[in-house]
Amino acid sequence: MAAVYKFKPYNVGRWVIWSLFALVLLAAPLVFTSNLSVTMLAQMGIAIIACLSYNILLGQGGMLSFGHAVYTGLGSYMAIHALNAVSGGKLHIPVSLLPIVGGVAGMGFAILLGWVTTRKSGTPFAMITLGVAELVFAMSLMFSEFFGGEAGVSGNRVAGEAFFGLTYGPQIQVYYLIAIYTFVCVALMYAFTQTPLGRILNAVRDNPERVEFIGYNTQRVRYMAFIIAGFFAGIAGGLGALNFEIVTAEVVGAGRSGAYLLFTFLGGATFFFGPIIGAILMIIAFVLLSELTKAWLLYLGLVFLFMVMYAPGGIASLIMMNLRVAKFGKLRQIWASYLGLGLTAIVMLAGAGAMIEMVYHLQLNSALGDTVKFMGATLNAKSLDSWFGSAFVMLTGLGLFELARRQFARDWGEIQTDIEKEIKRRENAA
Amino acid sequence: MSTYALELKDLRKNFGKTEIIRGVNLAVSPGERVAVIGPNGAGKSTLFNLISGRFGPTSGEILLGGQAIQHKTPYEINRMGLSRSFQITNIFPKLSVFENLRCAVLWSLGYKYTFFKFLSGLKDANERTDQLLEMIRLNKKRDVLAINLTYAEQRALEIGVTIAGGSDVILLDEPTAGMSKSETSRFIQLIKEVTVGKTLLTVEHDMGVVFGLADKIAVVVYGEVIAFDTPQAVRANAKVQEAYLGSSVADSQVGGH
Amino acid sequence: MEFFIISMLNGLSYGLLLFMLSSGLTLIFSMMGVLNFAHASFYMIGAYFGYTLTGWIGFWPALVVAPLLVGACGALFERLTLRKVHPFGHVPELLVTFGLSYVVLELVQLVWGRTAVEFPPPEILRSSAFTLINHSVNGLSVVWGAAPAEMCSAADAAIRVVCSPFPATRGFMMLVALLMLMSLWLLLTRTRIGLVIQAALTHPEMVESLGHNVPRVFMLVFGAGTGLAGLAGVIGGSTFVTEPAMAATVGSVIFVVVVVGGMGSLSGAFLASILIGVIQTFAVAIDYSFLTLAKDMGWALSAATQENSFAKLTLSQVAPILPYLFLVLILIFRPKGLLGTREG
Amino acid sequence: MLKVDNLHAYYGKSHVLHGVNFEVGQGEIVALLGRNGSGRSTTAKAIMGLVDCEGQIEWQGQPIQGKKAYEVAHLGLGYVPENRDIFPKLTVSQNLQLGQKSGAKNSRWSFDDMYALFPRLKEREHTEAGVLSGGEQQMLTLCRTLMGDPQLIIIDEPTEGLAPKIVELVGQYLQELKNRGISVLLIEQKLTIAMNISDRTLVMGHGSIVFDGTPAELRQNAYIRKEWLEV
Amino acid sequence: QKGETVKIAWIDPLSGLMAPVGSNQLKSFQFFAEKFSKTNPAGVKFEVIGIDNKLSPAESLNALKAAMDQGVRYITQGNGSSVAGALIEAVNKHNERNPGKEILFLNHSAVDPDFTNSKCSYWHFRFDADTSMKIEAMTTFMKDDKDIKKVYLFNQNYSHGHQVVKFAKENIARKMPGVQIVGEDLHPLAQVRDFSPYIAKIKASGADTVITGNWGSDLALLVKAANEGGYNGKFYTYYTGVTGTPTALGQGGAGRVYQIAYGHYNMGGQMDKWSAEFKQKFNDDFYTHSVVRIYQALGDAMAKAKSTDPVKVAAALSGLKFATHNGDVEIRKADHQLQQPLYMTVWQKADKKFPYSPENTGMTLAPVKEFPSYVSSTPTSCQMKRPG
Ligand SMILES: Nc1ncnc2c1ncn2[C@@H]1O[C@H](COP(=O)(O)OP(=O)(O)OP(=O)(O)O)[C@@H](O)[C@H]1O
Ligand SMILES: Nc1ncnc2c1ncn2[C@@H]1O[C@H](COP(=O)(O)OP(=O)(O)OP(=O)(O)O)[C@@H](O)[C@H]1O
Ligand SMILES: CC(C)C[C@H](N)C(=O)O
Ligand SMILES: [Mg+2]
Ligand SMILES: [Mg+2]
Repeated sequence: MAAVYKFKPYNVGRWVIWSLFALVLLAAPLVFTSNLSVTMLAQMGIAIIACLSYNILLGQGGMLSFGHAVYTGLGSYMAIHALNAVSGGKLHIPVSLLPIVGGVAGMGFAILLGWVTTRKSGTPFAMITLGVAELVFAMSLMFSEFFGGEAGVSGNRVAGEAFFGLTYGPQIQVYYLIAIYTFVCVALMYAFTQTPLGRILNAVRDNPERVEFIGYNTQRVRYMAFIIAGFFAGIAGGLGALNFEIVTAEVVGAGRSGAYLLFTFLGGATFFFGPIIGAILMIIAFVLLSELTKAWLLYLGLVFLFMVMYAPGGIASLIMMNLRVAKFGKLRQIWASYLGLGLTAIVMLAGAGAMIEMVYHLQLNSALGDTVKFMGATLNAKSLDSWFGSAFVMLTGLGLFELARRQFARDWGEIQTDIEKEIKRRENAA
Repeated sequence: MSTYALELKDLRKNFGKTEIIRGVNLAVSPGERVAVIGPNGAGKSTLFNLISGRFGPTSGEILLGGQAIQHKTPYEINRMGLSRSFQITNIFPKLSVFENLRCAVLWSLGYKYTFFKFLSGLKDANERTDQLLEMIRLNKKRDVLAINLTYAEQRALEIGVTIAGGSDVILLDEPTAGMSKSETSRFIQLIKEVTVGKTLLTVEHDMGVVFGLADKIAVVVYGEVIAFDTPQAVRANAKVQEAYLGSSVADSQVGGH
Repeated sequence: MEFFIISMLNGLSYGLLLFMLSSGLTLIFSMMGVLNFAHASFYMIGAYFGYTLTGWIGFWPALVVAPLLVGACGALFERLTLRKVHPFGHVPELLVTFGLSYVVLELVQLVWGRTAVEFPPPEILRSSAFTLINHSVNGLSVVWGAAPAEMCSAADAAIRVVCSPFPATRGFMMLVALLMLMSLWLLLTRTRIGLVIQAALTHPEMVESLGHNVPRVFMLVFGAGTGLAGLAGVIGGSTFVTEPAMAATVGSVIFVVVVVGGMGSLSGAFLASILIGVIQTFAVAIDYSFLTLAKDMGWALSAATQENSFAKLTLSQVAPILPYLFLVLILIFRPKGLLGTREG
Repeated sequence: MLKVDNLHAYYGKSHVLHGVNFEVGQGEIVALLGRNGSGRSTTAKAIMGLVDCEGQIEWQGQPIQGKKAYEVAHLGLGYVPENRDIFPKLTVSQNLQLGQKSGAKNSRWSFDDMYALFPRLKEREHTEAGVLSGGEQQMLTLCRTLMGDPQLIIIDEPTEGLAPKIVELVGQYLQELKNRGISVLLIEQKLTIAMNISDRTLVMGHGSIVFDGTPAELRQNAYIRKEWLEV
Repeated sequence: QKGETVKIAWIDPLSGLMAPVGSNQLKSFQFFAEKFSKTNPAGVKFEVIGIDNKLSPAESLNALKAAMDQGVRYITQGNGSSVAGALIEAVNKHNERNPGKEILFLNHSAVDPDFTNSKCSYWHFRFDADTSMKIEAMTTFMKDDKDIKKVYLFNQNYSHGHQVVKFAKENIARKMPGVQIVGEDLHPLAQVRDFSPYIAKIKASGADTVITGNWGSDLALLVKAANEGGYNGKFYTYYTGVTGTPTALGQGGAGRVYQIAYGHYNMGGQMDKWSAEFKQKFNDDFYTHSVVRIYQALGDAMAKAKSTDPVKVAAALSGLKFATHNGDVEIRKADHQLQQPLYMTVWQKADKKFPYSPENTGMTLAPVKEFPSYVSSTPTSCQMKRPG
C-alpha cells in the first residue's frame, strides 16, 4: 500500500507564475505612464481583489450574490471615515494600513448581514442579497451622517506622517500601495482555495446535502466563506477610498454589484485566475470603451450575451482549452484556423460596428455633421454609400466568418478527438 | 447502560397524514452486520433517513451508542460516528475522485473549518485518502472528475465517501444496485473489507448479497419490522416468505448464487 | 374619507399593475425555472411598441398587437439564446437575460431616443372614471365620469367641497389585470401544458420521449410571459410614462413581488402585488418618524438626536424601500414566500 | 418492425456504439443483455433520438434516425429509461396523464388498467411522485410509458430495485404486453427473467452485438456466456 | 495668446438617467464653441472635449484624469451637485499638489449654495444662480400673489432638494408671514413612477401652491399626476424647461406651472436667433444659457490676462464684469458666484408674443417678471483661500 501521493514542496511552475505576476504589477506603470493609465492600473488592482473576493462566493461556493458591492462599498466608507479621522488627528494609524480598516469593516458587515443571507442558498440566497443591497443603497441616501448623502464623503490621503517619504500625494505612490495589496490579497485568496475550508466550500457548491453527511454544517461553511469574501471585498473598498479620495453612494449600488457579477463571469468563475481577467476587462470597459464609443453599453451587453451562450466558462475556460491544445503540441495545427476566424471576425465586426456607430451618430450627434470617424475611415451617416458599404462589409465578413467557423469547428473537433485518444493511450500505458 | 451500537425505540414517521414508519423497534449490537430487506415502499430508505438525521421522526427514540440522536442534524450525527450512503448516487460531481474522498476524510481528522493550513500539507489526510482510493480500487481514476466516472465507479466512490470518515456505524442503501453479478460479488468483498469491526446496516434486494453478507436480517414490511433474526431463521419464517420473498423467486435467486 | 378611498384605489391599481408584470415573470419562473432579469425590459418594449403602433393603427388595435409582437420577440429570444444556454443550468440562463436587459435598454434608446416619448391614453380613458365629491354639508357622493365644475365649487364660502376624480386609465388598468388573472388561472388549471412544462423542468429528455415537443412548449411559455409584460407595458406606459428608465424602476420591485409571494405561485404574486401596492401608497401618506414617536412617548431628546437624519426619517420617505425590507424579512421568516411551496 | 443497422453513437467525443445491428419483430420480446457499460442503454437512447448517432434505424420501414425524441415517440415507440425519471413534483396521476400523447385517440390503456396492474399506485395516486419508493417509481415509469400506447416499448432494466415478488410480476406483465401484440425490447441484467420470458436474446459487448439467438441457444453457448456476460 | 486653442473638458453624463440633459448641454457647448471661437476678444479657439461621467463622482475623477492627459486646463460640469462637489475637491487637491498645472472648474448648472459658501473654492466659478438666489426671487414673486395661503414643499431627497426646502422655509417665514407651510415631502430621486399617492396627500393637506426643485421625470410625472388627480394648485419650479419635461407636461398645467431661472425661451434678440439656429441644427432646444456666459467670460478674462494660463485667467475672472445680451453681469469676487438677473416664467400656449415652443409642444414659457441681479443676490459666507 505505497502512497501514490508525493508532496512537492517546490513547484517550479508556480514560482514562475507568481514572480511574473509580481513583475507585471511592478512594471506596468513604467510602460503605461499617462495619468489616466496609472489610475486605471490602480483601479484594475482594486477590481482584481474585488472580483476575486466575489468569486469566492460565485465560483467556489456557488452563491450567486447580487449585492457584493455592499461589502466593498461599506469598506470604502469605513476607510474614508478612518482617513478623515487620521487627517483630523483623532486616529493614529499609517495611511498605508487604512485598507485593512476597510477589510475589517467589510468583514464586520459580512458577519452581521451574512448571518441572515447565508442561511439560505440557491435562488433565495440571490434574492436576499438583492434585497439587502437595495436596502443598503436606499439607506445610503437617507443617513447622510455616515454616507454623506449623494455628495458622498471625501478625504485627503496626504495625511498623518509621511512613511519613508511616502505621502501618497502622487498617484504613482498610491498605485504601488495598491499593487502590494493586490499581490498579497491574490496570494492569500489563492491560498484559501487550497485549504480544507476552501475545498469543503467547493463541495458545498456541488452537493450541499451530502456535505451534511460528512460532518459539515453547510450554513456554517457558507457563512465563513462569506465573511472571508467580505474581508477581501472590504480591502478592495478601502483601497478604492484611498485611490479616489471620495466615496459616494454608488459604491454600494446595484450597478456596481452587477458589474462584479458580470465581469467575474466573463473572466471565468470556474478558474481561479478568471476573475483577474474579468477585473481588467471591467476597468477597460468602463473607463476606455465608454470613451471610445457611445455604444459601449450595447457592445458590453452583446459581448456578455455571446459569452454566456458560447463560452459559459468565461475567457479563462477558453484559455485553458487552448492551453490543453498547446500542451499536446497541437496549437500549430489550428493557428491557421484561428487566423481565418480572427480576420473574418474583424471584417464582420468592422461592418457591424460601422453601422452601429452610424446609428448612434444619427441619434446623438447628427447635428455635428454627418461624418463619423470609425477605425480610421470616415463614414457619412446620411449617405447610402456608407450604409451599403458597411452592410456589404458586414455581410461578406459574416459569410466568410461562417466558413471559417465551420473549418475551425472541424479542426477543433479533430484535435480534441486526437487529444482524447492520446489521453486514453497514456492511461493504458500507465 | 445500553450496549447496543444503534437502537430504535418505537420509531414513527408520518408524511402528511400517511404513517410510513409505524413503530419500529430494533437493536443492533456493535460489530453486527444487519441487512434490511422488505418490499418496495416498505420504508427502508425512510428508516435510514430517520437514523441519519435527514428527516426528524414524528415520535420515538433513536439511540446511537446510548445517546439520543433523533433531534440532531445530519452533521452532528455524522460527527458522533454514523455515516451513510445513498440509494441514488450522491457525490460531488465537479471534484476529482481524490478530492471527493479527501473532503470526507477531513472532519474526522480534526480539520474542521480550517483555513490557515494547506491541504497539501495535511499528511495524515492525504495518506488516508490514498488508502481509501486503493481500497475502493479507484487509484487509476484519482484525478478524474467524479461526474466523468462510470456508474459502477460512482457507486464505489459513494461507498468510499461513506466510509472515509471512519465512522463506527455505517448505513448502506442498496450499495450494489445497478451492478452486474461479477461486480456485485467484488463489491461485497469490498464492503466486507472496509467494514471490519464496524456496525453495518444495509438495504438490499439481491438475496445473494443479503445471505452472503448479513449476520442478521431485519424484514421491514409496511413500516414495521416483522422479523429480525439470523438469515436461516428469516428464510424459514413463513410470514416473511409470504410478504416478501415469494417462494419461487426466493429459491432461484438464493440458489443461483 | 375620500382620501382613504382614493388612496386605496391608487394602491390597488398600482398593485394590479405590479401583478400584470409579475404574473408573466412568475409564469416563466414556475414553468421554466428561469428568473427572467429582462422581464422589465419586455415591459418597456411593450410600452414603446404600443406608442409607435398607436401612431399607426390607433390605441385599441395597438393594445392587442403590441403584446403579440413583444411575445414574438420573447419567443424569438428564447429560441435563439435561452435555448442554447438551457443545458448549462439556471445561472447562465439568468445571466443571459441579465445581458439582454443591457442590450434592450440601448436598442430602445437608439430607436426612440433617450427622452420620454409622449404616449397618451386614448380619449375615452383620458377623463375620469368617477369622481368622489366630499361636500362638507351633503357628505360624500360619487359621480360617474368627471364631475361638472359647478358641483366642485360652492357659492357659500363656508361650505367646503373637494372633488377627487379617479382617472379612467387606472380603472382600465385594474380591469385588464383582473381579466388577466382569470385567464391565466384558467390556462394553468384547465390545460395540460402546465404539467408538461413542470415535468420538463427536471426531466426534459423523458418528457420528450413521452412524445411532447418540449422546446416548443418552452418557447410558447416564454413568449406568453413576455407578452403579458408587453401588455402591462402598453397600459403602464400610457398611464405613467414611456421612457428608457422605465424598466429599471420597476425591475427590482417585481422581483420582490415574485419572491415575497412565493416563487412560482401565481396567487402569491397576486397577493404580494396588492400588498406592496397598498402598503407603499399608504406609507407615503404617513409623516411619522422616530422623532415624532419619541415626542409622543414624551421622551426628551438631545438637540443632536433631533438633527439626526435617521431619527428625522419619516415613514413616507422610506416608503419606496419598504418592499425590500419586506423581502428581507419574508426571506428570513418565511423563505417560501407568502403562498409559495418550494424554497429553491 | 424495428431494424437497427450499423448504428454508431457518441457521447461528445467518446465513441460508445461501434456498429450495432439487430431487428425486433411484431409481438416479440427481445432481451438485450450485456455487462455494465457495454452500451445497451446507449442503444436505447440512440433509437429514441436522445444521443448523437450515425447509421440506419428503421421503424416500420421508415428511417427515424436524426428525428427528435418527441417525433419518435409519436411514431409509436415507448421508452422506459433506466434511471426512472419520474417527475418528482407531479402527483402519480399527473405523471400518468403526461404519458398520454397530446391529441391521441383512445389508448389501449386507461388509468384503471394501470392501477389494476399495480394497486400500490392507486393507493399513492395523489402523492408527489418524488417521494415514492424506488420500486414504486419503477412501476410508475412503466405505466406512464404504457399510457402513450406504444407499439414497441424499450424497457431499460425494469426490475432494478424491485423486490423479487414484484420482479416476477413485471415478468408476467411483459408477457401480457406481448400477448396484446406489443413488441418489447428488454434491457436486462438479471439473466433468469430475461431468459424466461424473451423470444430472442441479443448479447452486447463493447458496443456491438456479439450474439443473436433464442434463449435456448444462449443457454447452450457457454463461450458467449462466459466471455460477454459473466466474468 | 491669440490663435491658441483652449481645450475645455465637458464632464457630464451621456449615459443613464441624465443622458438626455447631458447630450443637450454638450451640443450647446459645441455649438457655441464654434460661434465664440470666431468672435472672442482674446482671439482664442475653443475646443470642447466631451467626456461621459455617467453621473458618478468617481467616474468624474477618471474623466478628470483623462482630460488632463489630453492637456486640458479648463473643465466644465453642471449635472448633479454631488459630482460638482467631488470635482471641486479634486481640483483643489490637484492644484495644490501640482503647482504650475492648475485647472479651473467652470460650473454651468450645479446649484448647491455650499459651493459658494462653506465649500467655496478659488478655482471654481458658478454661472448658474444658486438655490438661495432662485428662492429669493421666487418668493419675492409669490408674496405679491394674495391667493397663496398654504404652501407645500415637495422635493427630491438629496442635497439639492434639501437646500430648496431649507431656503424656501427661511424665505417664506421672512417675507410671507401669512402663509402657512402645510406639508413637506422628500421623495427618493428618480425612483417614483406613480405620484398619485403624493398628490392625494397634497390635496388632503389643502395646499394651494407647491414649491418643487424637482427635475426630469420627477417633475413631469408629478404634474401629470396632479392633472389626473384633480389637483388645481400652482407649481413653482426650477426646471420646467429642461429636456423631457415640456413633452410630459404637454397641454396640461397651462397657467399653473411657473419656473424660476436665469433665462427662458423667449429672451429676444441674439438669443432667439441662436435658439432658432440651434433648434434647426439639432432639433433640440437650447436652455443652458450659462454656456454663453462661460464663453463670454473666458474670452474677456483671457483678453484681460493676455494669457490662457488658468492661474492668470482665474485672477482675471475673479470680479470680472462683462456685458451680455441681457445686461451686465458680474462674477462676484468674494465667492465666484455670477450675479445675474433672474426670470419668472409661466407655462402657457405659445403665441405671437412668445412664440418659442420647446419640444414642439405648442406651449411655451412666457416671462411674467424679471428680477435684476440685486434682488436675487444673497450674501455669502465664503472665506476664499486665494493663492499667493
Ligand atoms: N418525503 C416523503 N413524503 C411523503 N411520502 C414519502 C416521503 N418519503 C418517502 N415516502 C413514502 O414512504 C414510503 C416508503 O419509502 P422508502 O423510500 O422508505 O421505501 P423503501 O423501503 O426504501 O423502498 P425501495 O426498496 O423501493 O427503495 C413510500 O411509500 C414513499 O412514497
Ligand atoms: N452521458 C455519458 N457521457 C459519457 N459517457 C457515457 C455517458 N453515458 C454512458 N456513457 C458511457 O458509455 C458506455 C455505455 O454506457 P451504457 O449506459 O449504454 O451501458 P449499459 O450497457 O446500459 O450499462 P449499465 O449496466 O451501466 O446500464 C459506458 O462506458 C459509459 O461509461
Ligand atoms: C441640471 C439640473 C437638473 C441638475 C441640478 N441643478 C442639480 O443640482 O442636481
Ligand atoms: Mg429505498
Ligand atoms: Mg444501462
